[in-house]
Amino acid sequence: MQPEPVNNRVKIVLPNTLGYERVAMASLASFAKMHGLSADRIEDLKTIVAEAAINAMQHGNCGRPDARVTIVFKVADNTINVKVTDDGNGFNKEVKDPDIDRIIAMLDKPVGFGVFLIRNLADRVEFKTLPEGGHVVEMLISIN
Amino acid sequence: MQPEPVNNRVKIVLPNTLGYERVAMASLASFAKMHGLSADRIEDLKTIVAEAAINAMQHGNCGRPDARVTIVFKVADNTINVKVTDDGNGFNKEVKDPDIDRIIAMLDKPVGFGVFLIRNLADRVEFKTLPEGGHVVEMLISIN
Amino acid sequence: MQQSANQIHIKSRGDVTVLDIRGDITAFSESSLEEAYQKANARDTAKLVLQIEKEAYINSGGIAVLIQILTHTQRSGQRVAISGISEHFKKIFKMVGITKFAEIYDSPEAAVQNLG
Amino acid sequence: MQQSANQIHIKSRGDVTVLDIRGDITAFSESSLEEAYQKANARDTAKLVLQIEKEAYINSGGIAVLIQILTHTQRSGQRVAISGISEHFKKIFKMVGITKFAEIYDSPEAAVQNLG
Ligand SMILES: Nc1ncnc2c1ncn2[C@@H]1O[C@H](COP(=O)(O)OP(=O)(O)O)[C@@H](O)[C@H]1O
Ligand SMILES: Nc1ncnc2c1ncn2[C@@H]1O[C@H](COP(=O)(O)OP(=O)(O)O)[C@@H](O)[C@H]1O
Repeated sequence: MQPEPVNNRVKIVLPNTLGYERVAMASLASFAKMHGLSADRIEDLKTIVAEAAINAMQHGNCGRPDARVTIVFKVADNTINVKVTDDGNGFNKEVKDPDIDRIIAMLDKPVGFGVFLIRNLADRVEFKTLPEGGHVVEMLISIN
Repeated sequence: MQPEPVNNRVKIVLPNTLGYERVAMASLASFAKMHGLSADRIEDLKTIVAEAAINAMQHGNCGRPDARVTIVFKVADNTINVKVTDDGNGFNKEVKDPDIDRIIAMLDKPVGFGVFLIRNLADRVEFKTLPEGGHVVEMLISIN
Repeated sequence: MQQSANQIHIKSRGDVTVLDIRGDITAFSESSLEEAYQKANARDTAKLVLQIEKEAYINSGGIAVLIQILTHTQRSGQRVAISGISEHFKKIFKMVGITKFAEIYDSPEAAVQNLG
Repeated sequence: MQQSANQIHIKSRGDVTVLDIRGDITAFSESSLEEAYQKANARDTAKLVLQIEKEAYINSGGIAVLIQILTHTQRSGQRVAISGISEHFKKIFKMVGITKFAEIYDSPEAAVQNLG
Protein backbone atom coordinates (compact mmCIF):
# COMPACT_ATOMS: atom_id res chain seq x y z
CA MET A 1 0.00 0.00 0.00
CA GLN A 2 1.47 3.33 -1.18
CA PRO A 3 1.26 6.31 1.15
CA GLU A 4 -1.17 8.76 -0.39
CA PRO A 5 -1.98 12.36 0.41
CA VAL A 6 -5.13 11.95 2.51
CA ASN A 7 -6.26 14.78 4.69
CA ASN A 8 -8.40 12.82 7.07
CA ARG A 9 -5.73 11.00 9.07
CA VAL A 10 -6.20 10.87 12.84
CA LYS A 11 -3.44 9.69 15.16
CA ILE A 12 -3.88 8.57 18.77
CA VAL A 13 -1.14 7.71 21.22
CA LEU A 14 -2.27 5.66 24.22
CA PRO A 15 -0.55 4.78 27.48
CA ASN A 16 0.35 1.09 27.74
CA THR A 17 -2.46 0.37 30.20
CA LEU A 18 -5.38 -1.99 29.77
CA GLY A 19 -8.62 -0.04 29.66
CA TYR A 20 -7.34 2.82 27.48
CA GLU A 21 -8.31 0.84 24.40
CA ARG A 22 -11.76 2.33 25.15
CA VAL A 23 -10.45 5.74 24.10
CA ALA A 24 -9.42 4.33 20.73
CA MET A 25 -12.81 2.62 20.36
CA ALA A 26 -14.69 5.86 21.02
CA SER A 27 -12.65 8.00 18.68
CA LEU A 28 -12.66 5.48 15.86
CA ALA A 29 -16.43 5.02 16.24
CA SER A 30 -16.94 8.76 15.96
CA PHE A 31 -14.61 8.94 12.94
CA ALA A 32 -16.35 6.02 11.22
CA LYS A 33 -19.80 7.53 11.84
CA MET A 34 -18.67 10.82 10.24
CA HIS A 35 -17.58 8.81 7.23
CA GLY A 36 -20.89 6.98 6.92
CA LEU A 37 -20.03 3.49 8.22
CA SER A 38 -23.13 1.54 9.28
CA ALA A 39 -23.91 1.05 12.97
CA ASP A 40 -23.21 -2.71 12.98
CA ARG A 41 -19.88 -2.34 11.19
CA ILE A 42 -18.95 0.39 13.68
CA GLU A 43 -19.37 -2.24 16.41
CA ASP A 44 -17.03 -4.57 14.50
CA LEU A 45 -14.52 -1.76 14.11
CA LYS A 46 -14.63 -1.00 17.84
CA THR A 47 -13.95 -4.65 18.66
CA ILE A 48 -11.00 -5.02 16.28
CA VAL A 49 -9.27 -1.81 17.35
CA ALA A 50 -9.76 -2.76 21.01
CA GLU A 51 -8.28 -6.24 20.48
CA ALA A 52 -5.33 -4.94 18.46
CA ALA A 53 -4.62 -2.29 21.11
CA ILE A 54 -4.83 -4.83 23.95
CA ASN A 55 -2.41 -7.13 22.09
CA ALA A 56 -0.04 -4.22 21.45
CA MET A 57 -0.05 -3.43 25.20
CA GLN A 58 0.31 -7.01 26.41
CA HIS A 59 2.22 -8.94 23.76
CA GLY A 60 3.97 -6.23 21.70
CA ASN A 61 4.98 -3.87 24.52
CA CYS A 62 5.02 -6.73 27.08
CA GLY A 63 3.16 -4.59 29.59
CA ARG A 64 6.03 -2.07 29.97
CA PRO A 65 4.44 0.97 31.66
CA ASP A 66 6.58 3.50 29.78
CA ALA A 67 5.68 2.05 26.37
CA ARG A 68 3.06 3.58 24.09
CA VAL A 69 0.54 2.27 21.58
CA THR A 70 0.06 4.36 18.45
CA ILE A 71 -3.14 4.11 16.45
CA VAL A 72 -3.60 5.80 13.09
CA PHE A 73 -6.79 5.77 11.08
CA LYS A 74 -7.82 7.26 7.78
CA VAL A 75 -10.28 6.76 4.95
CA ALA A 76 -9.15 6.09 1.40
CA ASP A 77 -11.02 4.42 -1.46
CA ASN A 78 -14.16 4.19 0.66
CA THR A 79 -12.31 2.01 3.14
CA ILE A 80 -11.43 2.67 6.75
CA ASN A 81 -7.80 1.82 7.42
CA VAL A 82 -6.62 1.35 11.01
CA LYS A 83 -2.99 0.78 12.01
CA VAL A 84 -2.07 -0.23 15.55
CA THR A 85 1.66 -0.03 16.29
CA ASP A 86 3.70 -1.29 19.24
CA ASP A 87 7.43 -1.47 20.00
CA GLY A 88 7.70 -5.27 19.91
CA ASN A 89 9.06 -7.82 17.47
CA GLY A 90 5.77 -9.25 16.27
CA PHE A 91 4.48 -12.79 16.44
CA ASN A 92 6.87 -15.49 17.60
CA LYS A 93 4.52 -18.33 16.68
CA GLU A 94 1.62 -19.07 14.42
CA VAL A 95 -1.69 -18.28 16.08
CA LYS A 96 -4.34 -20.97 15.68
CA ASP A 97 -8.05 -20.34 16.00
CA PRO A 98 -9.23 -21.22 19.50
CA ASP A 99 -11.12 -24.53 19.70
CA ILE A 100 -13.93 -24.02 22.17
CA ASP A 101 -14.62 -27.74 22.60
CA ARG A 102 -11.02 -28.35 23.63
CA ILE A 103 -11.09 -25.28 25.89
CA ILE A 104 -14.30 -26.40 27.63
CA ALA A 105 -12.78 -29.89 28.02
CA MET A 106 -9.76 -28.15 29.61
CA LEU A 107 -7.42 -29.51 26.95
CA ASP A 108 -6.55 -25.97 25.71
CA LYS A 109 -6.22 -22.67 27.57
CA PRO A 110 -8.85 -20.00 26.83
CA VAL A 111 -6.55 -17.86 24.68
CA GLY A 112 -6.35 -16.64 21.09
CA PHE A 113 -9.70 -14.82 20.92
CA GLY A 114 -8.19 -11.42 20.12
CA VAL A 115 -6.50 -12.44 16.87
CA PHE A 116 -9.50 -14.65 16.04
CA LEU A 117 -11.91 -11.71 16.32
CA ILE A 118 -9.65 -9.41 14.29
CA ARG A 119 -9.32 -12.00 11.52
CA ASN A 120 -13.06 -12.65 11.45
CA LEU A 121 -14.39 -9.10 11.73
CA ALA A 122 -11.96 -7.11 9.55
CA ASP A 123 -12.35 -7.20 5.77
CA ARG A 124 -8.57 -7.49 5.57
CA VAL A 125 -5.77 -7.67 8.09
CA GLU A 126 -1.98 -7.74 7.92
CA PHE A 127 0.44 -8.27 10.80
CA LYS A 128 3.81 -6.73 9.92
CA THR A 129 7.13 -6.41 11.69
CA LEU A 130 8.55 -3.00 10.76
CA PRO A 131 12.11 -2.69 9.35
CA GLU A 132 12.74 0.25 11.72
CA GLY A 133 11.59 -1.86 14.69
CA GLY A 134 8.16 -2.38 16.13
CA HIS A 135 5.10 -4.20 14.90
CA VAL A 136 1.96 -2.99 13.20
CA VAL A 137 -1.46 -4.54 12.68
CA GLU A 138 -3.18 -3.00 9.66
CA MET A 139 -6.92 -3.59 9.45
CA LEU A 140 -9.35 -2.56 6.72
CA ILE A 141 -13.12 -2.24 6.85
CA SER A 142 -14.87 -1.12 3.71
CA ILE A 143 -17.59 1.51 4.06
CA ASN A 144 -20.12 0.06 1.63
CA MET B 1 2.76 23.68 36.00
CA GLN B 2 5.68 21.22 36.24
CA PRO B 3 5.69 18.22 33.92
CA GLU B 4 5.08 15.18 36.07
CA PRO B 5 5.42 11.46 35.37
CA VAL B 6 1.81 10.57 34.66
CA ASN B 7 1.07 7.36 32.87
CA ASN B 8 -2.39 8.21 31.65
CA ARG B 9 -1.57 10.73 28.93
CA VAL B 10 -3.45 10.39 25.64
CA LYS B 11 -2.45 12.34 22.54
CA ILE B 12 -4.62 12.92 19.47
CA VAL B 13 -3.55 14.54 16.23
CA LEU B 14 -6.40 15.79 14.05
CA PRO B 15 -6.52 16.99 10.47
CA ASN B 16 -7.24 20.72 10.16
CA THR B 17 -10.81 20.14 9.04
CA LEU B 18 -14.00 21.28 10.73
CA GLY B 19 -15.97 18.29 11.92
CA TYR B 20 -13.00 16.29 13.21
CA GLU B 21 -13.39 17.97 16.59
CA ARG B 22 -16.05 15.27 17.10
CA VAL B 23 -13.26 12.67 17.29
CA ALA B 24 -11.63 14.63 20.12
CA MET B 25 -14.98 14.98 21.89
CA ALA B 26 -15.62 11.22 21.74
CA SER B 27 -12.20 10.18 22.95
CA LEU B 28 -12.07 12.74 25.75
CA ALA B 29 -15.59 11.74 26.87
CA SER B 30 -14.51 8.10 27.04
CA PHE B 31 -11.31 9.03 28.91
CA ALA B 32 -13.21 11.22 31.39
CA LYS B 33 -15.80 8.51 32.02
CA MET B 34 -13.02 6.00 32.80
CA HIS B 35 -11.70 8.49 35.32
CA GLY B 36 -15.06 8.98 37.01
CA LEU B 37 -16.12 12.42 35.75
CA SER B 38 -19.88 12.99 36.12
CA ALA B 39 -22.12 12.89 33.05
CA ASP B 40 -22.94 16.61 33.07
CA ARG B 41 -19.30 17.65 33.41
CA ILE B 42 -18.45 15.28 30.56
CA GLU B 43 -20.83 17.34 28.41
CA ASP B 44 -18.99 20.51 29.44
CA LEU B 45 -15.66 18.88 28.62
CA LYS B 46 -16.91 17.85 25.18
CA THR B 47 -18.00 21.41 24.45
CA ILE B 48 -14.73 23.04 25.54
CA VAL B 49 -12.48 20.63 23.65
CA ALA B 50 -14.64 21.05 20.54
CA GLU B 51 -14.49 24.85 20.73
CA ALA B 52 -10.75 24.90 21.37
CA ALA B 53 -10.17 22.51 18.45
CA ILE B 54 -12.37 24.57 16.10
CA ASN B 55 -10.46 27.74 17.07
CA ALA B 56 -7.15 25.97 16.53
CA MET B 57 -8.29 24.96 13.02
CA GLN B 58 -9.78 28.29 12.03
CA HIS B 59 -7.86 31.00 13.90
CA GLY B 60 -4.59 29.29 14.90
CA ASN B 61 -3.94 27.28 11.75
CA CYS B 62 -5.94 29.74 9.60
CA GLY B 63 -7.68 26.87 7.83
CA ARG B 64 -4.47 25.57 6.19
CA PRO B 65 -5.32 22.04 5.00
CA ASP B 66 -1.85 20.65 5.72
CA ALA B 67 -1.83 21.92 9.32
CA ARG B 68 -2.62 19.70 12.30
CA VAL B 69 -4.27 20.18 15.69
CA THR B 70 -2.72 18.30 18.60
CA ILE B 71 -4.74 17.50 21.68
CA VAL B 72 -3.23 16.02 24.82
CA PHE B 73 -5.17 15.02 27.88
CA LYS B 74 -4.24 13.51 31.20
CA VAL B 75 -5.42 13.28 34.78
CA ALA B 76 -3.37 14.59 37.66
CA ASP B 77 -4.46 15.66 41.14
CA ASN B 78 -8.02 14.54 40.43
CA THR B 79 -8.21 17.05 37.60
CA ILE B 80 -8.59 16.50 33.89
CA ASN B 81 -6.10 18.57 31.95
CA VAL B 82 -6.64 19.18 28.23
CA LYS B 83 -4.16 20.98 25.96
CA VAL B 84 -5.11 21.97 22.42
CA THR B 85 -2.17 23.13 20.31
CA ASP B 86 -2.05 24.83 16.90
CA ASP B 87 0.75 26.32 14.76
CA GLY B 88 -0.40 29.93 15.05
CA ASN B 89 0.75 32.99 16.98
CA GLY B 90 -2.10 33.17 19.45
CA PHE B 91 -4.58 35.96 20.06
CA ASN B 92 -4.02 39.25 18.29
CA LYS B 93 -6.71 41.08 20.26
CA GLU B 94 -8.58 40.86 23.52
CA VAL B 95 -11.72 38.77 23.17
CA LYS B 96 -14.80 40.32 24.79
CA ASP B 97 -17.82 38.33 25.86
CA PRO B 98 -20.49 38.43 23.16
CA ASP B 99 -23.41 40.76 23.96
CA ILE B 100 -26.54 39.07 22.72
CA ASP B 101 -28.68 42.20 22.88
CA ARG B 102 -26.27 44.04 20.60
CA ILE B 103 -26.05 40.99 18.30
CA ILE B 104 -29.84 40.69 18.01
CA ALA B 105 -30.01 44.46 17.36
CA MET B 106 -27.43 43.86 14.60
CA LEU B 107 -24.92 46.19 16.24
CA ASP B 108 -22.40 43.33 16.77
CA LYS B 109 -21.60 40.27 14.70
CA PRO B 110 -22.54 36.87 16.18
CA VAL B 111 -18.95 35.93 17.12
CA GLY B 112 -16.97 35.15 20.23
CA PHE B 113 -19.05 32.23 21.53
CA GLY B 114 -16.20 29.70 21.42
CA VAL B 115 -13.91 31.52 23.85
CA PHE B 116 -16.96 32.51 25.92
CA LEU B 117 -17.99 28.87 26.37
CA ILE B 118 -14.46 27.75 27.20
CA ARG B 119 -14.08 30.49 29.83
CA ASN B 120 -17.47 29.69 31.37
CA LEU B 121 -17.37 25.88 31.35
CA ALA B 122 -13.74 25.12 32.27
CA ASP B 123 -12.67 25.35 35.90
CA ARG B 124 -9.50 27.05 34.67
CA VAL B 125 -8.17 28.06 31.28
CA GLU B 126 -4.93 29.54 29.99
CA PHE B 127 -4.16 30.71 26.45
CA LYS B 128 -0.41 30.63 25.86
CA THR B 129 1.85 31.41 22.94
CA LEU B 130 4.67 28.87 22.98
CA PRO B 131 8.33 29.99 22.89
CA GLU B 132 9.06 27.32 20.25
CA GLY B 133 6.17 28.64 18.10
CA GLY B 134 2.53 27.72 18.14
CA HIS B 135 -0.27 28.37 20.58
CA VAL B 136 -1.84 26.21 23.25
CA VAL B 137 -5.09 26.42 25.18
CA GLU B 138 -4.83 24.58 28.48
CA MET B 139 -8.13 23.76 30.17
CA LEU B 140 -8.77 22.11 33.52
CA ILE B 141 -11.89 20.40 34.82
CA SER B 142 -11.76 18.95 38.29
CA ILE B 143 -13.22 15.49 38.81
CA ASN B 144 -14.97 16.06 42.12
CA MET C 1 -17.13 13.31 4.96
CA GLN C 2 -20.67 13.79 6.14
CA GLN C 3 -20.83 17.60 6.60
CA SER C 4 -24.19 17.93 4.96
CA ALA C 5 -26.89 20.50 5.57
CA ASN C 6 -29.69 19.55 7.96
CA GLN C 7 -32.84 17.78 6.90
CA ILE C 8 -35.64 20.10 7.99
CA HIS C 9 -39.35 19.24 7.83
CA ILE C 10 -41.76 22.17 8.04
CA LYS C 11 -45.08 21.44 9.75
CA SER C 12 -48.13 23.55 10.59
CA ARG C 13 -49.76 23.03 13.99
CA GLY C 14 -52.71 25.47 14.14
CA ASP C 15 -51.13 28.91 13.81
CA VAL C 16 -47.70 27.62 14.86
CA THR C 17 -45.05 26.55 12.35
CA VAL C 18 -42.66 23.82 13.50
CA LEU C 19 -39.22 23.40 11.92
CA ASP C 20 -38.27 19.82 12.68
CA ILE C 21 -34.47 19.93 12.37
CA ARG C 22 -32.49 16.70 11.99
CA GLY C 23 -28.80 16.57 12.70
CA ASP C 24 -26.13 18.66 14.37
CA ILE C 25 -26.34 22.45 14.57
CA THR C 26 -23.03 23.89 13.36
CA ALA C 27 -21.79 26.50 10.92
CA PHE C 28 -22.75 24.01 8.20
CA SER C 29 -26.42 24.43 9.21
CA GLU C 30 -26.61 28.03 8.00
CA SER C 31 -28.02 27.56 4.52
CA SER C 32 -30.54 24.86 5.40
CA LEU C 33 -31.82 26.74 8.45
CA GLU C 34 -32.07 30.09 6.65
CA GLU C 35 -33.88 28.42 3.76
CA ALA C 36 -36.34 26.64 6.06
CA TYR C 37 -36.98 29.90 7.91
CA GLN C 38 -37.75 31.70 4.63
CA LYS C 39 -40.17 28.92 3.65
CA ALA C 40 -41.86 29.12 7.04
CA ASN C 41 -42.15 32.89 6.58
CA ALA C 42 -43.90 32.38 3.26
CA ARG C 43 -46.70 30.91 5.38
CA ASP C 44 -46.91 34.27 7.17
CA THR C 45 -46.23 32.60 10.49
CA ALA C 46 -46.25 34.60 13.74
CA LYS C 47 -45.22 31.68 15.93
CA LEU C 48 -42.27 29.40 15.30
CA VAL C 49 -40.91 26.27 16.98
CA LEU C 50 -37.36 25.10 16.29
CA GLN C 51 -37.34 21.41 17.16
CA ILE C 52 -33.77 20.16 17.62
CA GLU C 53 -32.78 16.53 18.24
CA LYS C 54 -31.79 15.67 21.81
CA GLU C 55 -28.56 13.99 20.58
CA ALA C 56 -27.63 16.93 18.36
CA TYR C 57 -24.13 18.34 18.72
CA ILE C 58 -24.43 22.13 18.83
CA ASN C 59 -21.29 24.26 18.68
CA SER C 60 -20.47 27.97 18.64
CA GLY C 61 -20.98 28.10 14.88
CA GLY C 62 -24.45 26.61 15.32
CA ILE C 63 -25.23 29.04 18.11
CA ALA C 64 -24.34 31.90 15.74
CA VAL C 65 -26.70 30.46 13.10
CA LEU C 66 -29.55 30.16 15.61
CA ILE C 67 -29.00 33.72 16.83
CA GLN C 68 -29.10 34.93 13.24
CA ILE C 69 -32.56 33.37 12.92
CA LEU C 70 -33.57 35.07 16.18
CA THR C 71 -32.39 38.39 14.73
CA HIS C 72 -34.93 37.91 11.91
CA THR C 73 -37.74 36.77 14.22
CA GLN C 74 -37.16 39.75 16.53
CA ARG C 75 -37.40 42.17 13.61
CA SER C 76 -40.60 40.52 12.39
CA GLY C 77 -42.08 40.40 15.88
CA GLN C 78 -42.41 36.60 15.71
CA ARG C 79 -42.61 34.49 18.84
CA VAL C 80 -40.09 31.62 18.95
CA ALA C 81 -39.66 28.47 20.99
CA ILE C 82 -36.86 25.92 20.89
CA SER C 83 -37.62 22.32 21.84
CA GLY C 84 -35.84 19.01 22.23
CA ILE C 85 -32.38 20.10 23.31
CA SER C 86 -30.56 18.31 26.13
CA GLU C 87 -30.03 19.74 29.62
CA HIS C 88 -26.47 20.65 28.62
CA PHE C 89 -27.63 22.86 25.78
CA LYS C 90 -30.45 24.36 27.85
CA LYS C 91 -27.72 25.51 30.22
CA ILE C 92 -25.60 26.87 27.38
CA PHE C 93 -28.53 28.65 25.71
CA LYS C 94 -29.21 30.36 29.02
CA MET C 95 -25.52 31.26 29.47
CA VAL C 96 -25.34 32.79 26.02
CA GLY C 97 -28.66 34.66 26.37
CA ILE C 98 -30.67 32.81 23.72
CA THR C 99 -33.38 32.26 26.34
CA LYS C 100 -34.07 36.00 26.30
CA PHE C 101 -35.36 35.67 22.74
CA ALA C 102 -36.72 32.12 22.61
CA GLU C 103 -38.70 30.02 25.08
CA ILE C 104 -37.33 26.53 25.78
CA TYR C 105 -39.56 23.43 25.95
CA ASP C 106 -38.82 19.73 26.24
CA SER C 107 -41.05 18.63 23.36
CA PRO C 108 -42.44 20.29 20.22
CA GLU C 109 -45.94 19.47 21.54
CA ALA C 110 -45.31 21.44 24.72
CA ALA C 111 -43.88 24.29 22.67
CA VAL C 112 -46.91 24.37 20.31
CA GLN C 113 -49.32 24.27 23.23
CA ASN C 114 -47.63 27.14 25.04
CA LEU C 115 -47.20 29.33 21.98
CA GLY C 116 -50.68 28.58 20.68
CA MET D 1 -8.80 4.71 36.90
CA GLN D 2 -12.03 2.80 37.15
CA GLN D 3 -10.91 -0.79 36.49
CA SER D 4 -13.01 -2.26 39.24
CA ALA D 5 -14.61 -5.66 39.50
CA ASN D 6 -18.23 -6.01 38.45
CA GLN D 7 -21.15 -5.47 40.79
CA ILE D 8 -23.06 -8.72 40.68
CA HIS D 9 -26.45 -9.31 42.30
CA ILE D 10 -27.49 -12.93 42.83
CA LYS D 11 -31.23 -13.62 42.59
CA SER D 12 -33.32 -16.76 42.81
CA ARG D 13 -36.20 -17.18 40.36
CA GLY D 14 -37.83 -20.52 41.16
CA ASP D 15 -35.10 -23.10 40.59
CA VAL D 16 -33.08 -20.71 38.40
CA THR D 17 -30.28 -18.53 39.78
CA VAL D 18 -29.71 -15.21 38.01
CA LEU D 19 -26.36 -13.42 38.18
CA ASP D 20 -27.18 -9.80 37.37
CA ILE D 21 -23.82 -8.48 36.21
CA ARG D 22 -23.20 -4.72 36.04
CA GLY D 23 -20.40 -3.27 33.97
CA ASP D 24 -18.00 -4.35 31.27
CA ILE D 25 -16.85 -7.96 30.88
CA THR D 26 -13.05 -7.96 30.61
CA ALA D 27 -10.09 -9.72 32.17
CA PHE D 28 -10.80 -7.56 35.25
CA SER D 29 -14.12 -9.39 35.68
CA GLU D 30 -12.48 -12.70 36.58
CA SER D 31 -12.52 -12.52 40.39
CA SER D 32 -16.00 -11.02 40.74
CA LEU D 33 -17.52 -13.49 38.27
CA GLU D 34 -15.80 -16.53 39.78
CA GLU D 35 -16.84 -15.43 43.25
CA ALA D 36 -20.46 -14.90 42.22
CA TYR D 37 -20.50 -18.29 40.51
CA GLN D 38 -19.22 -19.97 43.68
CA LYS D 39 -21.93 -18.22 45.72
CA ALA D 40 -24.59 -19.32 43.23
CA ASN D 41 -23.24 -22.88 43.49
CA ALA D 42 -23.65 -22.81 47.25
CA ARG D 43 -27.38 -22.65 46.46
CA ASP D 44 -26.97 -25.97 44.66
CA THR D 45 -28.32 -24.43 41.48
CA ALA D 46 -28.80 -26.54 38.35
CA LYS D 47 -29.86 -23.62 36.14
CA LEU D 48 -27.98 -20.38 35.78
CA VAL D 49 -28.64 -17.09 33.95
CA LEU D 50 -25.81 -14.64 33.31
CA GLN D 51 -27.52 -11.28 32.78
CA ILE D 52 -25.13 -8.83 31.09
CA GLU D 53 -25.89 -5.17 30.41
CA LYS D 54 -26.74 -4.28 26.82
CA GLU D 55 -24.17 -1.43 26.84
CA ALA D 56 -21.44 -3.62 28.31
CA TYR D 57 -18.11 -3.64 26.53
CA ILE D 58 -16.98 -7.27 26.24
CA ASN D 59 -13.48 -8.07 25.01
CA SER D 60 -11.38 -11.18 24.45
CA GLY D 61 -10.33 -11.19 28.10
CA GLY D 62 -13.98 -11.14 29.15
CA ILE D 63 -14.80 -13.91 26.69
CA ALA D 64 -12.08 -16.05 28.30
CA VAL D 65 -13.59 -15.39 31.76
CA LEU D 66 -17.07 -16.37 30.55
CA ILE D 67 -15.75 -19.54 28.94
CA GLN D 68 -14.00 -20.42 32.19
CA ILE D 69 -17.39 -20.24 33.94
CA LEU D 70 -18.85 -22.44 31.19
CA THR D 71 -16.08 -24.96 31.82
CA HIS D 72 -17.31 -25.25 35.43
CA THR D 73 -21.00 -25.42 34.46
CA GLN D 74 -20.29 -28.14 31.88
CA ARG D 75 -18.45 -30.22 34.47
CA SER D 76 -21.30 -29.81 36.96
CA GLY D 77 -23.95 -30.52 34.33
CA GLN D 78 -25.60 -27.13 34.90
CA ARG D 79 -27.75 -25.49 32.25
CA VAL D 80 -26.72 -21.90 31.41
CA ALA D 81 -28.31 -18.98 29.61
CA ILE D 82 -26.85 -15.56 28.82
CA SER D 83 -29.21 -12.60 28.50
CA GLY D 84 -29.09 -8.90 27.74
CA ILE D 85 -26.16 -8.71 25.32
CA SER D 86 -26.37 -6.59 22.15
CA GLU D 87 -26.73 -7.99 18.62
CA HIS D 88 -23.01 -7.41 18.12
CA PHE D 89 -22.07 -9.67 21.01
CA LYS D 90 -24.69 -12.27 20.07
CA LYS D 91 -22.85 -12.51 16.75
CA ILE D 92 -19.46 -12.75 18.46
CA PHE D 93 -20.63 -15.36 20.99
CA LYS D 94 -21.85 -17.45 18.07
CA MET D 95 -18.57 -16.96 16.17
CA VAL D 96 -16.53 -18.05 19.17
CA GLY D 97 -18.77 -21.03 19.96
CA ILE D 98 -20.14 -19.87 23.31
CA THR D 99 -23.65 -20.56 21.98
CA LYS D 100 -22.81 -24.27 21.98
CA PHE D 101 -22.66 -24.17 25.78
CA ALA D 102 -25.09 -21.39 26.70
CA GLU D 103 -28.50 -20.37 25.36
CA ILE D 104 -28.90 -16.70 24.46
CA TYR D 105 -32.01 -14.67 25.38
CA ASP D 106 -32.89 -11.00 25.12
CA SER D 107 -34.06 -10.58 28.71
CA PRO D 108 -33.41 -12.38 32.00
CA GLU D 109 -37.18 -13.02 32.20
CA ALA D 110 -37.15 -14.87 28.87
CA ALA D 111 -34.09 -16.80 30.00
CA VAL D 112 -35.70 -17.82 33.32
CA GLN D 113 -38.92 -18.85 31.56
CA ASN D 114 -37.10 -21.02 29.03
CA LEU D 115 -34.75 -22.64 31.53
CA GLY D 116 -37.49 -23.16 34.14
N1 LIG E 1 1.10 -7.14 18.82
C1 LIG E 1 1.60 -8.40 19.02
N2 LIG E 1 2.92 -8.60 19.14
C2 LIG E 1 3.41 -9.85 19.35
N3 LIG E 1 2.63 -10.95 19.44
C3 LIG E 1 1.31 -10.80 19.33
C4 LIG E 1 0.71 -9.53 19.11
N4 LIG E 1 -0.63 -9.71 19.03
C5 LIG E 1 -0.84 -11.02 19.20
N5 LIG E 1 0.31 -11.69 19.39
C6 LIG E 1 0.48 -13.16 19.58
O1 LIG E 1 -0.73 -13.77 19.25
C7 LIG E 1 -1.20 -14.58 20.34
C8 LIG E 1 -2.71 -14.57 20.36
O2 LIG E 1 -3.20 -13.32 20.74
P1 LIG E 1 -4.72 -13.17 21.14
O3 LIG E 1 -5.54 -13.78 20.08
O4 LIG E 1 -5.00 -11.76 21.45
O5 LIG E 1 -4.89 -14.07 22.42
P2 LIG E 1 -4.26 -13.99 23.85
O6 LIG E 1 -3.98 -12.56 24.14
O7 LIG E 1 -5.33 -14.58 24.69
O8 LIG E 1 -3.01 -14.83 23.80
C9 LIG E 1 -0.55 -13.99 21.55
O9 LIG E 1 -0.42 -14.92 22.57
C10 LIG E 1 0.80 -13.53 21.01
O10 LIG E 1 1.71 -14.60 20.98
N1 LIG F 1 -6.24 29.30 18.74
C1 LIG F 1 -6.39 30.62 18.47
N2 LIG F 1 -5.39 31.31 17.85
C2 LIG F 1 -5.52 32.61 17.57
N3 LIG F 1 -6.60 33.36 17.88
C3 LIG F 1 -7.63 32.72 18.48
C4 LIG F 1 -7.57 31.35 18.82
N4 LIG F 1 -8.73 31.02 19.43
C5 LIG F 1 -9.47 32.14 19.46
N5 LIG F 1 -8.83 33.18 18.89
C6 LIG F 1 -9.30 34.57 18.75
O1 LIG F 1 -10.44 34.73 19.58
C7 LIG F 1 -11.53 35.21 18.83
C8 LIG F 1 -12.83 34.66 19.38
O2 LIG F 1 -12.93 33.27 19.11
P1 LIG F 1 -14.30 32.55 19.31
O3 LIG F 1 -14.81 32.91 20.65
O4 LIG F 1 -14.15 31.12 19.02
O5 LIG F 1 -15.28 33.24 18.28
P2 LIG F 1 -15.26 33.28 16.69
O6 LIG F 1 -14.61 32.04 16.22
O7 LIG F 1 -16.71 33.38 16.40
O8 LIG F 1 -14.51 34.54 16.34
C9 LIG F 1 -11.24 34.81 17.40
O9 LIG F 1 -11.87 35.66 16.49
C10 LIG F 1 -9.72 34.93 17.35
O10 LIG F 1 -9.35 36.27 17.12
